[in-house]
Amino acid sequence: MDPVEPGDWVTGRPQQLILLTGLDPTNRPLHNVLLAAFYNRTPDRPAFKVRLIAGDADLPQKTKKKKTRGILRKEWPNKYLNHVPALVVLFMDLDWDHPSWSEKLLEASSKTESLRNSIQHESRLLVVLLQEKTTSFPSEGEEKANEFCHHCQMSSKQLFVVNTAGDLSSHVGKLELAFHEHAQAFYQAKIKTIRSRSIPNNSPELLVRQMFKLGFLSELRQDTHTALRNYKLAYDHCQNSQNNWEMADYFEWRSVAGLLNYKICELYFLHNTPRDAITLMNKHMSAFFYGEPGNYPSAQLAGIEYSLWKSKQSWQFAELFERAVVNGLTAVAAVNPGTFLDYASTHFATANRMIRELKATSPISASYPNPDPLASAVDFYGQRPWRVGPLDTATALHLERAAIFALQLRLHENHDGLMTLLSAASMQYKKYGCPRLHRKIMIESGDAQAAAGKPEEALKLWTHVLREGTLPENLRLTLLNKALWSSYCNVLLKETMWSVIQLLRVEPSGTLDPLHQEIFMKICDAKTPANPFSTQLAENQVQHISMLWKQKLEESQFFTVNCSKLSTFVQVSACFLQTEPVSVDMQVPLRVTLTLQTSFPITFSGVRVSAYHCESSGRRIGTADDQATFNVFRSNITLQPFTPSHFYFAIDLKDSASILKEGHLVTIGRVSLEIGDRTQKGVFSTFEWDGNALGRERLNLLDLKAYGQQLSVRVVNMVGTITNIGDKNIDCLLAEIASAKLRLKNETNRELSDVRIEFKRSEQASSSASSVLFVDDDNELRGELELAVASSMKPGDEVDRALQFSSQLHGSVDLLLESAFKISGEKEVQKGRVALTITSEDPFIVRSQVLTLNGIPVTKVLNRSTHLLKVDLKSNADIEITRIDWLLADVVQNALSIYSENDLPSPDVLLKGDVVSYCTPIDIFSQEDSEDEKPLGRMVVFWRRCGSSFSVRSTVPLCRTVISTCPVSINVEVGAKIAEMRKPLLITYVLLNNTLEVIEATTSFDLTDTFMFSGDKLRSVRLLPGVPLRIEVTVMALAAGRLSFPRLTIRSPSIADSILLDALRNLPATIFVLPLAKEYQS
Amino acid sequence: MSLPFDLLHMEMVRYGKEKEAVARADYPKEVLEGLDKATSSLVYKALASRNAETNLESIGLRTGFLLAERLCRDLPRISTELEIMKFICKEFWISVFGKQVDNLRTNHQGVYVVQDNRFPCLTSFSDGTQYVKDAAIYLCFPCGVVRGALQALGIQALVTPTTDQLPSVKFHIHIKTKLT
Amino acid sequence: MSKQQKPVGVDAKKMSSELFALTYGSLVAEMLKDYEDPRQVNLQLDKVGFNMGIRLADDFLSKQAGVPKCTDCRQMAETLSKNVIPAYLGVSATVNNWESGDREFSLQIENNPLTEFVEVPQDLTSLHYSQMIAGAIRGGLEAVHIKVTTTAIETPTNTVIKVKFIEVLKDNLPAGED
Amino acid sequence: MINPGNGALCISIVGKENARLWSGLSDDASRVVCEVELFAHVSLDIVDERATKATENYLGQVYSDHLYKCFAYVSSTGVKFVLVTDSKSQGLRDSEMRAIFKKLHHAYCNAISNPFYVVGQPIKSKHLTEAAKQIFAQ
Repeated sequence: MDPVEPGDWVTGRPQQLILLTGLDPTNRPLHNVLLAAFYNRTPDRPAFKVRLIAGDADLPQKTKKKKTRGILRKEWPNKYLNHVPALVVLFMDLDWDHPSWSEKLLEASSKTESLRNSIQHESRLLVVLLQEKTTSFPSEGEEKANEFCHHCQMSSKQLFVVNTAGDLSSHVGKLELAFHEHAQAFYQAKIKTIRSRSIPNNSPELLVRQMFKLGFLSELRQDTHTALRNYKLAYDHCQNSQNNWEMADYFEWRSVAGLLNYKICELYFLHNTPRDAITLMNKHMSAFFYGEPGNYPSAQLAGIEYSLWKSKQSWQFAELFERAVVNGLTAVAAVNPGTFLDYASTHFATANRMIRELKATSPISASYPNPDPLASAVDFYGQRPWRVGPLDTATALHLERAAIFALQLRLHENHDGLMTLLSAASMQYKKYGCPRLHRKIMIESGDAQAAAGKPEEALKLWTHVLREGTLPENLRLTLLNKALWSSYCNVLLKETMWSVIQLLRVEPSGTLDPLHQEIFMKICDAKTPANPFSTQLAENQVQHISMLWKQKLEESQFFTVNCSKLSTFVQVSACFLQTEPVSVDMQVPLRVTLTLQTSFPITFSGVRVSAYHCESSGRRIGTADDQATFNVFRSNITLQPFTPSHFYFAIDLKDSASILKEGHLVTIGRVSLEIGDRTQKGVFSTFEWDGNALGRERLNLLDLKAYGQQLSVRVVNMVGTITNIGDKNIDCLLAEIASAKLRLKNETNRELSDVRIEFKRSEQASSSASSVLFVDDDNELRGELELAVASSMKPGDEVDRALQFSSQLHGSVDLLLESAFKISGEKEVQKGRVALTITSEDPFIVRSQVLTLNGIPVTKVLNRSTHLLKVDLKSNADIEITRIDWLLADVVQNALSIYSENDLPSPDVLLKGDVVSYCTPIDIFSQEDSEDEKPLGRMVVFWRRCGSSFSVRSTVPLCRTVISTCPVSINVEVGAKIAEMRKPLLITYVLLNNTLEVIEATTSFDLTDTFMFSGDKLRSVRLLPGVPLRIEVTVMALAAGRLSFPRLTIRSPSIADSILLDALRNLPATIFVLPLAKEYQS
Repeated sequence: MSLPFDLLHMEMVRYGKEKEAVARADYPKEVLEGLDKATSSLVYKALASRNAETNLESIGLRTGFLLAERLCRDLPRISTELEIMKFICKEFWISVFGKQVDNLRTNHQGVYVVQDNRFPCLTSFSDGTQYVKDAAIYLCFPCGVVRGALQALGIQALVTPTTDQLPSVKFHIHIKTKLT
Repeated sequence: MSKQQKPVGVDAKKMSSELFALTYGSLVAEMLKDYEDPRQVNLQLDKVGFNMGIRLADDFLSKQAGVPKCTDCRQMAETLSKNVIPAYLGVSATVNNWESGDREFSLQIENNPLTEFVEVPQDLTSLHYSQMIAGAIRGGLEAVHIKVTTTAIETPTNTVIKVKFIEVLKDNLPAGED
Repeated sequence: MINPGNGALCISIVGKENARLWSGLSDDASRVVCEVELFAHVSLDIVDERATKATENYLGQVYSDHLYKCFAYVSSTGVKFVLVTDSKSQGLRDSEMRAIFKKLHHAYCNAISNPFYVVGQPIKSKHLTEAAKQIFAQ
């Protein structure tokens, strides 16, 4: 009935059997050592199994086997493993020069003789002589050996001589190799004889048997490849003969096929070709797992037998597989030992089911038959105990019937067996990271437990799987129904509810099973629900169960279902309605959204929201999980199908202001719906959703609506802050004292005291912010600021405060002012931020240039000569200029400075866009005569905005100019203060040679008719370095008014005309001549 | 991008802005029941927090997600982060913005900078720095699109645009998590 | 980046129409999130369409100089179905259901690209998904001083735009959206 | 149950984080709904293992037992498509399978493009139902 155990022999590799005799370990230490050497086998040495026997008596005798039909004798492999030796080795202590040599010879021959006679199965006989001394002449040994062999009628190949004086282990090694050779020969011979046996009309049984024997002997020959080949042949024979099997023999054939398959797979793994093993196993399954179970001894029994066999097959393979893995094979999720354990358990479960059915359908009243038809031992694999030995049909039939009874009586569902298989499988799946497969096993385990009559266990498993979620829908529902069934039938109130509220969930389009609704409603108002499963139960069971329910519901029941990981009849989400941090004295509003996911309205006795307070890390503060810091509750709510209803609550932090610290989080930890009345008798059920569930409800991966997901808010001690609702962007002129009108509002809901505004350079985001200076209360400019704003402000109060500052940098600057204040009645100072942007521009644009004395702009000025400096200021706003100072460079001497060092007589008022010009004559005097640009210095402008009292001192740079060298500088002196008409006027031209060489030059006058002239018109002069040369001429103006000044020209071979021309340009262009003075003489 | 699309985009921006304006008005009154002044002002803020930017970005997010799914349907498998970024810069960019990006740089620590010197969504503005501020909102939708595409390919990323000279844009992609 | 201009397996033309359809879809979805009431969404879509229409009209007139000035509704319908809609929607439309003396007609848009992927759920039957097109037509016509009312109705097979002629506007300026 | 045609029994689409997106069953599967679904479900274990090393979206046959075979396809966006066929039907060639999955992926894209679909939630779409119907009919 149960699948056949192959026997111990299959475990472990087959080893060659060698019998030793003639050794006496107890009295002869030498022998003992020798024996020990043989006994301790190491893998590197030939695969022997050595056994010591006393003498021929212990040699196995041929046994007469009864002639019965069958494929493989169970005992056959043992025959070669434990009984029939490949070799029998006789040990003798015999030196060549033994004093009584001839007696010894006789003794030896008799021993060998008797052994030879009692040896069956052509086992080989070997003799080993143990000698103490070596002979000096090998030839002598030769001789003696021959003599010995001759006496004992054996070939010299069978004789070995070991010198016990020498190194024993090396001898043993040699011996073993020799033994091995002989043993191989022995098995080879066996194989030959077996192969040579002719098989009458190729009966498959015999063929298979032969192939198996060949295979096994090859294994003994340590020739696993040949073995594999033979086993395969045998297996193929089984498979091919499949169709001609007689039903009575199915079991036997399958047993053999199974055994062969096992051996083959084992060898595949041994040869490290696991793929072949797995393919073969799959082939094996498809070849042998889908046949007809047959109907012997009876249809049901055959079926059960078959499933058990399949299960066994898979399990055995799993064993091999796992062994291979232990030896270093790597398996994968798709194929691993678990896969086959899984199969095994499936078939095993089927068998259990069949047994259950069999027991249910045809219960046996008869007592166990006697004599036991299953008692007798069987010779063959898969042989039926009741078919051992030749029987006449009548007895056979009778026995058979008895056997069927016996079997059925013996049969029982083996739940433990199934559970072991399942747990083994699940461990494997865990190991290879297959969560879903693992879940599958858990479901099956659940079924097994249920079958074993342990509904609680089953439920545990099922509910666990269901919690994992992501099960295919139909599967999920079936599982839920199972859970409902099992919890209902076992009157488990909470579990029933657990299953039913999930089953209640339907699509808006879907249809609700009225049954589930009925159970739910009934339980809610503590009435016994009619048994939904009455069809599947016997009448008395139905009554019994509903009776139990009645009892249960009579006393009041409290239970809580945690719905967090389930998709149930209500969809719950919750969130705080704000993102900002909150202060301990505030109420935090939150919203709970409940959507009924079933098609009938439900009224709950209340919805409760529990919030916890956690450290900033999110770790809960406080001990017990159910100790919520805040609880808000609303009673009697009714939900309509599939319509979200929002409930708004406010958590008042004041309630536990004492424990809330800065930085804590307040987190919505649980929403629970209640049905029933805690105080009344009856059923009071609570359905809970914990934090993650509440957040998780949003399944739209692409939803950005951040605030909707806020499950916790951060607590800060800050109670609102102070904001500036006045000027935020101010334009000003560079360096002026501008003022910003701040209007500070108390946005907090508390009375504030000691409100100040501070500016700290260290706090600033923009580096340029430090370029702003502030006017403090004592009119001092300061880099940092601290301003008292108000001694106290009530909530909503507004205070104006002008902030005077001056920006030293043009462009716009962002300032971060800090507001500091105390909440009245509290020590520590609160801080807030007030942002301010300042954009400043220059008060005026400066343009400056150099002119000749005649007022002609020049790009380059002549060294050692006088010019005019002209500065234009174009104002950018309405300003007054109160004073200017010249700060001229040292190349310039300020010929005369007009209003130096004191204010303008009256300030120059400029409207936006006006231009004012200031001039001053300058003498250029540069030591080095380089042609590069020189700065002319700076100008200081004192100005103020019209109407403002603060005046600002701005320093502006003046232009740069090229100073060209001037070899000859020419100046003129006019003899009289006033030039009068028709009065002689002495004009002296002073020429100064600025170089170090003598300059030859000619001077000339171009005469004009406006002047009468006396002096040298044309004259050549020699200018000595540094010595001024005066050329005097006297002229008399013939007309009055502004006449062009008498012009001197000068030429010199050593100086370019252009330079001299420049020099001459400095002479006045015109001269004013008064008319005749007659009139006022008279 | 085609004219109708540009117009649609403009309209989305318009819609977003208008919505933001009215968002404050239409929050449920019962929220304020039994709340003190300070609190209700916070709620008010919270409910208004759905501003035009979020609105546009989430439109883009969905669009990008779907486009990416469609696009890589017809392309060989894309798995590594780099492959994904390449995909975004080539096939994806071309099919959404009608051109390849002009430059892709990375610090090999999950930060990528995608540069587009002539970004289609900005061509309606005159070049230069003058309108940079006004243009910002026209980058919310594209950001969403890129982010959506990344999300479709299993990358949670922060996408922020910077532009200092229209119509060129730099998208800074800061990869947060590669979900599996 | 690589030289290759067209990446493998990407049909730019198809994509751009998909881009439009998907973006529009996302916009509608967003609007539904903003307003629970589909009718509100219809209004918004119509507005979007109207504004687009005004601009598209300019574009159309600037490009299609050849199109004759519309003198009656039939001509207008003709232009819409044969020129305008193909130009901007990529599919043609057929005109039918003339009513109330040629003052009302319907434009049947076969395989409207906007609705390619759309499966409107039962509870949103009052939503006119393609109302943007209707709005655009209204806006476009208003730009050329023709006042009409339009609604878009989804049938299982196609999209129908019902157009009702109101009047010819006197003032020269196209009326902006209020 | 020897099945003509491709013996396709069940198609299921699973999104990121194993969200169940869509699944369809052929009429042949009606008697074994749960078994087939369960098989499709457990096959995902192997799909996950394969997908990590995959160089192509189509993963071929990933899993089989004595009743069913499972073929799988993973989009670059991490959406898993599995197709369960009954193990005795003469299987399809990979080329045909590839075609089938392309078709499915296409249908899937259209389905999620529906503006009224909320990304990440189970899909209801005529595109997919039709595609599946055709596949089952083959």
